[in-house]
Amino acid sequence: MNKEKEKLIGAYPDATGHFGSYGGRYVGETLIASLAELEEAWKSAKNDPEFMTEFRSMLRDYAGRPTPLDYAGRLSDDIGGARIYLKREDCAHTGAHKINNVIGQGLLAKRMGKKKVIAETGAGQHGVATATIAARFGMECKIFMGVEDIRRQAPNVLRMQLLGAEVIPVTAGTSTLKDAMSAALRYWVAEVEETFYIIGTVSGPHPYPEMVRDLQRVIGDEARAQMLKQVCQLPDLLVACVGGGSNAMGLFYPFLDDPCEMVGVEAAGLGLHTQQHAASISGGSPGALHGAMTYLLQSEEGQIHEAWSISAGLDYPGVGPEHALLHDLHRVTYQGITDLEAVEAFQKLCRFEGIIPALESSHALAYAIKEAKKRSADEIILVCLSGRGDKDLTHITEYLQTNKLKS
Amino acid sequence: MNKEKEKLIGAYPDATGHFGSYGGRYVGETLIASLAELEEAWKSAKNDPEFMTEFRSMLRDYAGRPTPLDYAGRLSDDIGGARIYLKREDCAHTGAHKINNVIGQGLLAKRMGKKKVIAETGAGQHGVATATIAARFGMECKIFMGVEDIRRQAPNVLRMQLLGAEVIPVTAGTSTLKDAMSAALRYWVAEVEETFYIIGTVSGPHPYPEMVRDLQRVIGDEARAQMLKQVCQLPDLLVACVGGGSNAMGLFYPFLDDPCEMVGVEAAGLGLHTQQHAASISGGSPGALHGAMTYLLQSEEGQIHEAWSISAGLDYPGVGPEHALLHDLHRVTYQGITDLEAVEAFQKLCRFEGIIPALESSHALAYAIKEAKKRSADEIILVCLSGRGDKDLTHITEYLQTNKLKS
Amino acid sequence: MNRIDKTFQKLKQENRKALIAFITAGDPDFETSFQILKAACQAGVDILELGVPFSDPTSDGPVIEAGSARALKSGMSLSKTFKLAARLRQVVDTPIVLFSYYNLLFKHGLNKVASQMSEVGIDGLLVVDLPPEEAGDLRKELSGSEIHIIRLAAPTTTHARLQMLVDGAGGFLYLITRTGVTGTGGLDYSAIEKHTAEVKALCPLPVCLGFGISTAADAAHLAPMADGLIVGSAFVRIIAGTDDKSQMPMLIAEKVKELRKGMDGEVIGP
Amino acid sequence: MNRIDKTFQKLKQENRKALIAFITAGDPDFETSFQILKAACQAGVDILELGVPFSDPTSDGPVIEAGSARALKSGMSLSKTFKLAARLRQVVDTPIVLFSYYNLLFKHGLNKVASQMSEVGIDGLLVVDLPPEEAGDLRKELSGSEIHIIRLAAPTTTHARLQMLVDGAGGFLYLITRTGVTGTGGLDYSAIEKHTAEVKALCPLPVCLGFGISTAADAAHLAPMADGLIVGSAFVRIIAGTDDKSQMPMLIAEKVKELRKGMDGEVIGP
Ligand SMILES: Cc1ncc(COP(=O)(O)O)c(C=O)c1O
Ligand SMILES: Cc1ncc(COP(=O)(O)O)c(C=O)c1O
Repeated sequence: MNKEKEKLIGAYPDATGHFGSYGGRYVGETLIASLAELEEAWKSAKNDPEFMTEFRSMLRDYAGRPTPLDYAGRLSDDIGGARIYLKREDCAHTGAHKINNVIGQGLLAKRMGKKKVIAETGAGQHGVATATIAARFGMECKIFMGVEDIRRQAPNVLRMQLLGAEVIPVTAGTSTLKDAMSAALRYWVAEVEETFYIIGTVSGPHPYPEMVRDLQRVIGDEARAQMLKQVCQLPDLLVACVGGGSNAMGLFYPFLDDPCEMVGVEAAGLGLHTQQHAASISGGSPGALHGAMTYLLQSEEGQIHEAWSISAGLDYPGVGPEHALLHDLHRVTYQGITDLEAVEAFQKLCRFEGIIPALESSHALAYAIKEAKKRSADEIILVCLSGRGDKDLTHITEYLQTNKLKS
Repeated sequence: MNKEKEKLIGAYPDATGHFGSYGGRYVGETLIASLAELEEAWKSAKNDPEFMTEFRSMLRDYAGRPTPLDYAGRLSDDIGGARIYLKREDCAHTGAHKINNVIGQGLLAKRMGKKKVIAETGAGQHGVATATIAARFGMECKIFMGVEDIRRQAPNVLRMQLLGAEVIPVTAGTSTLKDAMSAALRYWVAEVEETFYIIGTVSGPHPYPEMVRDLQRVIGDEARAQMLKQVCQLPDLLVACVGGGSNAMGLFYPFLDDPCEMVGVEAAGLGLHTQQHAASISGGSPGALHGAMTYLLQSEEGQIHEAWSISAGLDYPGVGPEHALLHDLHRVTYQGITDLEAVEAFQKLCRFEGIIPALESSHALAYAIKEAKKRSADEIILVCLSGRGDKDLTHITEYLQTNKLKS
Repeated sequence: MNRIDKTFQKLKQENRKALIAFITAGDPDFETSFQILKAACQAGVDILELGVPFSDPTSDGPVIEAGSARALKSGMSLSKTFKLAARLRQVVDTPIVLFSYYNLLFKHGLNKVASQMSEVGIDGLLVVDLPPEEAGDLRKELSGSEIHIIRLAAPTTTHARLQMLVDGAGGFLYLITRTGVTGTGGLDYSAIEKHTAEVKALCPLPVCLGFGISTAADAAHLAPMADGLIVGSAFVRIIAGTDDKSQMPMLIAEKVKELRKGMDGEVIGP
Repeated sequence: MNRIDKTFQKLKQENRKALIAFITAGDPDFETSFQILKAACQAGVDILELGVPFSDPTSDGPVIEAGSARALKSGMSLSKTFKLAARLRQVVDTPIVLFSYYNLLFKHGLNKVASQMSEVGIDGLLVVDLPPEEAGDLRKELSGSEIHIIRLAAPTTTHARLQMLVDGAGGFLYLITRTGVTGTGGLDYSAIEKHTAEVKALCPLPVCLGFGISTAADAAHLAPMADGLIVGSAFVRIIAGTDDKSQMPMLIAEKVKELRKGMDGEVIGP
């Protein structure tokens, strides 16, 4: 970190919505007007102190922010290396960081006079968050979800329904998150005048990647202040899991100009050497999907591959375009963690700290545990615990049984 | 509220652990020494600034306090009466106020050098909270739970097991919370030297009712400060559900000397005119059980009745002794809410505010909604939303189907 | 003079130890229970502890808990327990100690409890979940009567507390052999011996041992240490394990004799 | 001169409107697809839109999505689409527009795309998810060639944007009749008429209407408003609904003729 680094905060995206060669707006003509409208609305909203005050008070009074910065002392002692701190997004209302984003987009939809919202969901966390905010604001809500995910994430389907949302089963393609997103885009194209599409992560066409990052940076802003206040130093390493990449961007962004290492953890599924993973950066190549140029899991011919992960929330063959840029700039390193490693980390956090993490977050944790072993106790690793694992209970119990692991 | 009222904060229990004629220590001789030891330890701990500082930082960094004070605007508008504010204990780690108490008792167990903890649980929330803190502190943990509750609250059983606790099925009696508490007491009598019994509510022998109240009063302390800061006035009416009564005591206590009305809501099950309810004060009479003199559901002959409620956490035939006193003093009014009323309030909060409340908390909410209708918009009702309803999803879906209600 | 005191006086003279039987009233039903109790007394029980069945017997183990549930199911109550005691008093002169959880007495009314006990000829009252600190009202109600309040002491009871316990108590001291609930085994004889000796040094009343004593061998080991032994679950287990109710009184009587032999030094088991 | 331009010149002279058929390449398999495309051209299609199958066709409705999936399953790809086009060029002179999602072209390499299109005799390129703002690279690669970039305009496209769209575009303007994806029906003729008139006033290129046109009656209503009509799902639906592959070319040809009749004013349906 000796030579003068390019300042990254505020530098991307450029005026045309690009992060270097990534991002942009790869959509059919019908959506262009709406995206332009959205871009204008967001620009005006984020510069409107009243809007931002309402956003911040909803984060506090509704979502329960700030979420804690929590020292995982027993876990760190057991590892005997670097000290691990957890940014506890699992404590946020609805159980994951997803709520930050939907509060912001929900407020924006209200400001734009939209009465209907739609969203895609994989694990169901973003769907629950969107159904939540739709209920809070009295908006009609449709959630697109692959039938395979509906099966895997039954409790979240019940939650969405109790919240009054209509869950629309998607049977196309692989019946998972990517197909749900395609279905949501298709619906949006048809109903674009009345409907606000709440995308759940830092992907999609401009301005979504920027907007979602700006809404999620509260994670990193809080964590940075908490580190300085509670520990009087910045972390040496930040770790977050990367599905679309919103919790990771949210954590990383405010630290981008600090001398902190950063690792984005992708789901390596059954291993990066297999086809069963969801590591778009470590195991993919650039391409355009769902509105943005970014890294994708795809064939030589540009057909999109099905992603695989034990964790439904990481099970997506793309990644937010800003991550693609940060990868190319070597500012963030992207690493894979397998299903098994994630499950072991899940169990470890349960047993050592009394926190049941989301399977998604367990990927970040698993990497942090590995890395902590190699470092000394005066180093600090800050992990984004993006969500709680209550939604994963049945799934993980089955996994432990099938793989004959001790529960 | 004209005449000079007796100051209640700090007045009870008396030196012998009584709240008027209630409370005390109705236990076998074997436990007396341990209860005395516990009383001493608690007295010393609560006057030890270091202990209280550790308690407070765990509440913040681990449990995620303060929990929000949240204005339920859409709900209030729909009712068109008094404004309803929610104290959002559902945002606390593990999903209910129970964590406040177990952090305190867990720290005390550590201070007393106990390596094992036990607890009884009904809904599983206190069991999960205890298993959580046992994991965090590296203590061995056994949770006693009626087989009937094990069946009703399966997700919480999985959570306890993943957290490393042993869940001990209790088949005696009605196989619900009261029998779990009896079983825990029996185990404690045998293993009293090494084991700390973490009681989950403001009941049991002295010093538990006082200690749990002191640990839970953070709810009311926070809410009072938040009301004054966010709304610049105290609420006119406080409402909380009463199982054992810990969330209610926690909320009420700091307001006891304020000119606020208070209502504790008991589970009226299928109706107070039936035998199927859990309203110990509204439908019971004084007696001694599980270590304390208090109101109980019992026969003319003093045999304890089985309690009934759709909500496992309210399904207990007794109540904390301080509530018995507050009832006799007419300081708090106790009202019943039926299963059906609670379910309707549950649905209403889901649909109008995007919050899935625990069935327990839905009882408080149902009463608040009824009462808000009778009052004007310049009045404020503060409801303790004691926990989240994720644990109740399956149960409520079944209830809606069985009773042919719209979901 | 209270029958309990008389009994201990007589036993002392004979240099024998008291065999105290705990049996739940109304287990398995009123009539059989009467026969069982009568048979027990006639077979040589020195003092009878008559358990009032309670829905939530938190100080008892599974055996007595099940007995309590059987009795309740057959319709037993405190009032009927008084009836049972009255009928028993017609046929035996054995001292009777009523063994109850406090709620039953409280709900019945303490003054009624006091007068009915006297009426039916009950000699002592042991309230398992009522430490002396909470016993003021009860003491007041019983103060005019000859009825003894029997106190329990536990291995966890401090010496200081023991003094206080014994103050105002009568009859004998029920010394619990170990922490835990009734009916569970595993007795550490030498620990009990040491502890009992300490307690006896401090206690003017006869000291009787209870919890976990079930065989003649236990009886033989423990009888020399104390003034009496209390056996409960061993009897209740016989009721639970016998299908033919008419056999129960005889089987209970045999158990009494077996224990009696152990206590009187006629059997030393392994 | 580009075949598309030639076609519109000729149609204008004949006072007829262009029938543009969208058919997915390789649906249901390479050989049948060849026969279908040939039959369509011979039956009177003026311009062929050859769809490259994509795993995630987000701008298409279920009908074309399923066609795409069939083609992919049979092993179709962009390279094979070029082969198919080359073979077709041997037997027909119909202008061919390649209809693709951007990722397929990007991954194949834009310069290879440009040269192969020229080689096989493809006349136009429509990239459904590539607005002009993102099309700089593609434009550069095609700048030396005769190939037209075909642009889409939507009901949501502003007038200002329309000017920009048309700049640098060629061949014709694909005017989407309504918001939504391909293949869904429910056309509001009078709204379309008004909108098309506005667009034609601003657009120097021929304006063709597409999305949701499937019957001769639709064709009869809409043909007078524009310079041509694009029909896609109606053809693909025939492929999906026919079990005997050998029947498909004939059925497609019949559909072409039916639509042709509608456009030429020989049928006015309800
Ligand atoms: C708890 C949790 N963490 C992480 C993710 C992955 O999303 P992202 O990479 O956008 O944070 C999800 C998605 O559902 C999630 O639920
Ligand atoms: C969410 C919730 N609220 C309330 C209760 C009732 O307990 P208490 O009356 O002690 O607050 C429980 C008990 O499990 C609970 O889980």
